[in-house]
Amino acid sequence: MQSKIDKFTIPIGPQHPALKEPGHFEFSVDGEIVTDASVRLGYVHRGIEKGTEGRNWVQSLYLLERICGICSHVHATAYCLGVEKLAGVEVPPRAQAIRVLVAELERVHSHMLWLGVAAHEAGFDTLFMYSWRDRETVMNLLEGITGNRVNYSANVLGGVKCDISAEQDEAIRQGVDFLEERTRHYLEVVTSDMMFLRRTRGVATTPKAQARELGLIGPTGRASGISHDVRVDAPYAAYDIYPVKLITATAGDLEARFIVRINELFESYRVIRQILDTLPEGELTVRMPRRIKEGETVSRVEAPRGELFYFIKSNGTDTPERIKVRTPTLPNMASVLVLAIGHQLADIPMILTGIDPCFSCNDRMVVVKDSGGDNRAMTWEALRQYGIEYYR
Amino acid sequence: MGVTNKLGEMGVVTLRLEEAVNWARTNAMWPMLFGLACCAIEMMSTQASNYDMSRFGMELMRPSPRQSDLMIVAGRVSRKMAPVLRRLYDQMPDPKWVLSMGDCASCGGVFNNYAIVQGVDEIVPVDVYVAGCPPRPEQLMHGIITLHERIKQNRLADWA
Amino acid sequence: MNLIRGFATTIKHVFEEPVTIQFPEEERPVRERFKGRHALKRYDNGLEKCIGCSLCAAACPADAIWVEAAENSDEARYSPGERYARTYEINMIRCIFCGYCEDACPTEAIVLEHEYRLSFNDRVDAVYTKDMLIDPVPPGGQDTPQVTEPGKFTRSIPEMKDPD
Amino acid sequence: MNTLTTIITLLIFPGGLCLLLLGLAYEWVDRKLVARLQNRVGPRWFQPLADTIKLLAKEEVVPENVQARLFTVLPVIALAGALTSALYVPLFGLKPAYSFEGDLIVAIYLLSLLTLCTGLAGANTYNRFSLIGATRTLTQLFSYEAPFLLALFGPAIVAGSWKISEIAGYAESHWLVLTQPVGFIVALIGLMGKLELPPFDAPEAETEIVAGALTEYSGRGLALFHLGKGVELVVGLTLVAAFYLGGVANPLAFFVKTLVILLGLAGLQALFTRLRIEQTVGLWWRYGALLVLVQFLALIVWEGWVA
Repeated sequence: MQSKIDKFTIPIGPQHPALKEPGHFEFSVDGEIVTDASVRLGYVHRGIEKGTEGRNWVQSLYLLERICGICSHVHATAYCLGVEKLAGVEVPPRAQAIRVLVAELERVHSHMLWLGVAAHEAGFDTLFMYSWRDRETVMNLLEGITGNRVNYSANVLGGVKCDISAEQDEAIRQGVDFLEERTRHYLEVVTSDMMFLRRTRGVATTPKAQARELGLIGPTGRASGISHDVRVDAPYAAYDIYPVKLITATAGDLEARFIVRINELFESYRVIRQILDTLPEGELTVRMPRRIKEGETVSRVEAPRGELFYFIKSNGTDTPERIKVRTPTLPNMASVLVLAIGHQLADIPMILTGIDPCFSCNDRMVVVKDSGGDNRAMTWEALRQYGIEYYR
Repeated sequence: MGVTNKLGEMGVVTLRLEEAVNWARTNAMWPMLFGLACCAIEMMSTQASNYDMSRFGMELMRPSPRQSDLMIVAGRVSRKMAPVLRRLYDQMPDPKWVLSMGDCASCGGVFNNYAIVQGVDEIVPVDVYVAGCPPRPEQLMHGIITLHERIKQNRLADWA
Repeated sequence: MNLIRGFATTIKHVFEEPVTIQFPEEERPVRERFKGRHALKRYDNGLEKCIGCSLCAAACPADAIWVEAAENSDEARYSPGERYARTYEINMIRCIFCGYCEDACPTEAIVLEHEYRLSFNDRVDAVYTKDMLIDPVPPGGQDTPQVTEPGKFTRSIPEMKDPD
Repeated sequence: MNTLTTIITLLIFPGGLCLLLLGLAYEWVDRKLVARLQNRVGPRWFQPLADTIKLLAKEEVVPENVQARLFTVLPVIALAGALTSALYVPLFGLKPAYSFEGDLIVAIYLLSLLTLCTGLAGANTYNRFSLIGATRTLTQLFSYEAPFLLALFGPAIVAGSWKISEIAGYAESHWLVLTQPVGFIVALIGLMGKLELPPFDAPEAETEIVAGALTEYSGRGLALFHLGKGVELVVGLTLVAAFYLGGVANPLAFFVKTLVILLGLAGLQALFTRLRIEQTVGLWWRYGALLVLVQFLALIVWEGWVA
């Protein structure tokens, strides 16, 4: 009965409580220490980039919004900025300001969500319940402004669809005050709670050199000292009018990542209040041509998880030629495999959520390896055939 | 049905085995953690304090398929995920139900292309479809309540 | 030390009223701009606003709307103008509630209401037909089809605010 | 005549049925308190009862290449161990059903029999997660067993006997929690270790190893383990209440004292993060055992010298 298990491998498989979305990790373990790790993704690949080629510019906006369940507004903003740059259209300042406002509210909602999920991975369910209860206030604000809790389509090509009325302005200020006071409490819990520090201090420490070599970006990278933030380096939308302070830490371990993300929350509150005080008057949208001129462009946006990168190519017709999305979780994902080695099995979920993975974000089309091992790009028919055979 | 007619509804005294087991099944249904995408986020917020699912007996989000009896397919099922979903469904012990949450799980929703399974009912028999992209926590709970209503009418005959 | 402080905060929560919204009994009202189930609107005199132009079906990202138009005649008039929607079906499971149809509709016939109780036991009964979507007849109007004098309703969007 | 009364005490009143229901009730109180601490409405009053009935009505799946007989027998032994240990403990404030010299050690051993069965069940099933869960359960068993036992020996020394009823009788007159506060704290935390409540629930860590040693169990097996844990909760609480909080003379005192301790447990449960397995063992051996030994030494010196 006892088959030969030489290397005891633990599959953190597609369905596992530690991962909110499917991704397949295999850690080979002796006793409790991880010796090596491998990952296989692609479980939530939806062929969105292929889908956008078949739809016109307006319809592919809603498709790109549904790439990620948490940061949908950021994808829409990156896409709209790119297309507006291609079409050479100047978006009214009020629309840019509202875009930045909804982007910051979404960053608050995404960081709160991550705080809860990371605490749940460490077994600290009370913090999960508290942070998700406070996250409901942000969700209500977003629902008030845009009408939908998660995939809020606030952006339209050439501007914004929803306006900020007076009582929404008041509701946002009230919500932000309440959240700021709660976030101060969380910062104090995360930095002083003895039991929690035992699970986060000194776990998965990545010095700056290793972080740069692994290509960590976003809050994960900034926790190791890499000072790189698209909102500061290349301000887009209205970030040049409302500058953002760069927040970095040097320790590079999980606790530093907690601290960086919570400080970013404070930064977001400041920017939201600043926008509400100086919301410019004016139009919400501007007329967009149906056909976008020939050309290709790149638009970079700071998603809650890191730098989001859109490459848009148009061939003059009303459907995009090619849209390539590079989401922030992809570069961070490689670091999980390197960092997990040498740690306890119990720390793996913590390391995994340390990079704030969004699997549905990074399941882009990867080059398909056939059994021969040499990777070649497959044609459309070959891909369908491969799919059908795979499941026969 | 003689007893209840004669004595009338006397609560526990005239409780039939069927009603007892149906009551137990609806009030202690353990969902299996099967989040795929944005709907998983809404499923988790149904679990959190604001829309507490533990009132319906779903506090223990059972990760292992062995111990769960309701599979909430929350999110889009890609072709690569289909065999995994089917194997998980087969591992669940017998009285099991499937609630397909959100458009992408119910009918492929927005993604009508090669990568997404057009509707989970191609792979597993689905009991309740909840519309919405993603459905609000209240919508999910409304779906769960409709599922509970359906189970309450289960006859003893169809178990035996 | 901070253990006591941690204990204090948690104990404080015991006496706070739990923040859960007990869904079946009490319900939090939805925000004003929430996009829920659709509804086909009517004018005050009972005529339907929808003129069967199927612009919404074209704009719908998920192709969830199916419209079949038919001719209006003065003996059996459903909507001002010469066309009306004989069948108007929305597949609620396919629809993603994004509100594009509401923006695309020239006569503001289709509007997203606040109703969100949408769960079905079967995929077939998720398709809402026209009579499930249409608003009830407003007071003072009659039900369609109505008998009207010829030449009164020639434009699909009537000039006057509420034609009597 | 007394065979009838023994049957009743064994099966109905302080023994079987009432104890199971009390176990479920206490488990519900615990979950409700933790939920209320997390600011949410907890499960309804009949939740553990509904869980058990549903599990009993569920299909029992026995995975292949597993000793089927061992697989089905283990939960029964676990529940039997917990129930027999309840015989020696003054439940509901009454005199224990049966007591002999040295039954304290037997009661504690029978309680740890339950954890042994869980570990064995985990090792028996072929699933990777349950193997890891089993090793963790057993390592944790060795870590909290000794300090918990020593913490309960404190009152035994002062009372000068090994019989639970005598120790409870002695504890009624003077509150041992004042004279031995350290022993009380270690016993409380030992109880949390034994019941695998959150700071020490590494063996059943939901997010790392799917469901610990019981991953493969469903239906009847899981229901029996569930009931076993409920009974273990009640027995553990009565032991700590009887020894440290001035005995459980009458039913009212029994309920009040055990519920007070349960409130303390729920508070601690909601407050802490789950510790890694080697941290729990380190914590136990470095602080738990040391504290209890120091208190033990103080007792012996005080007992030998003063009394």
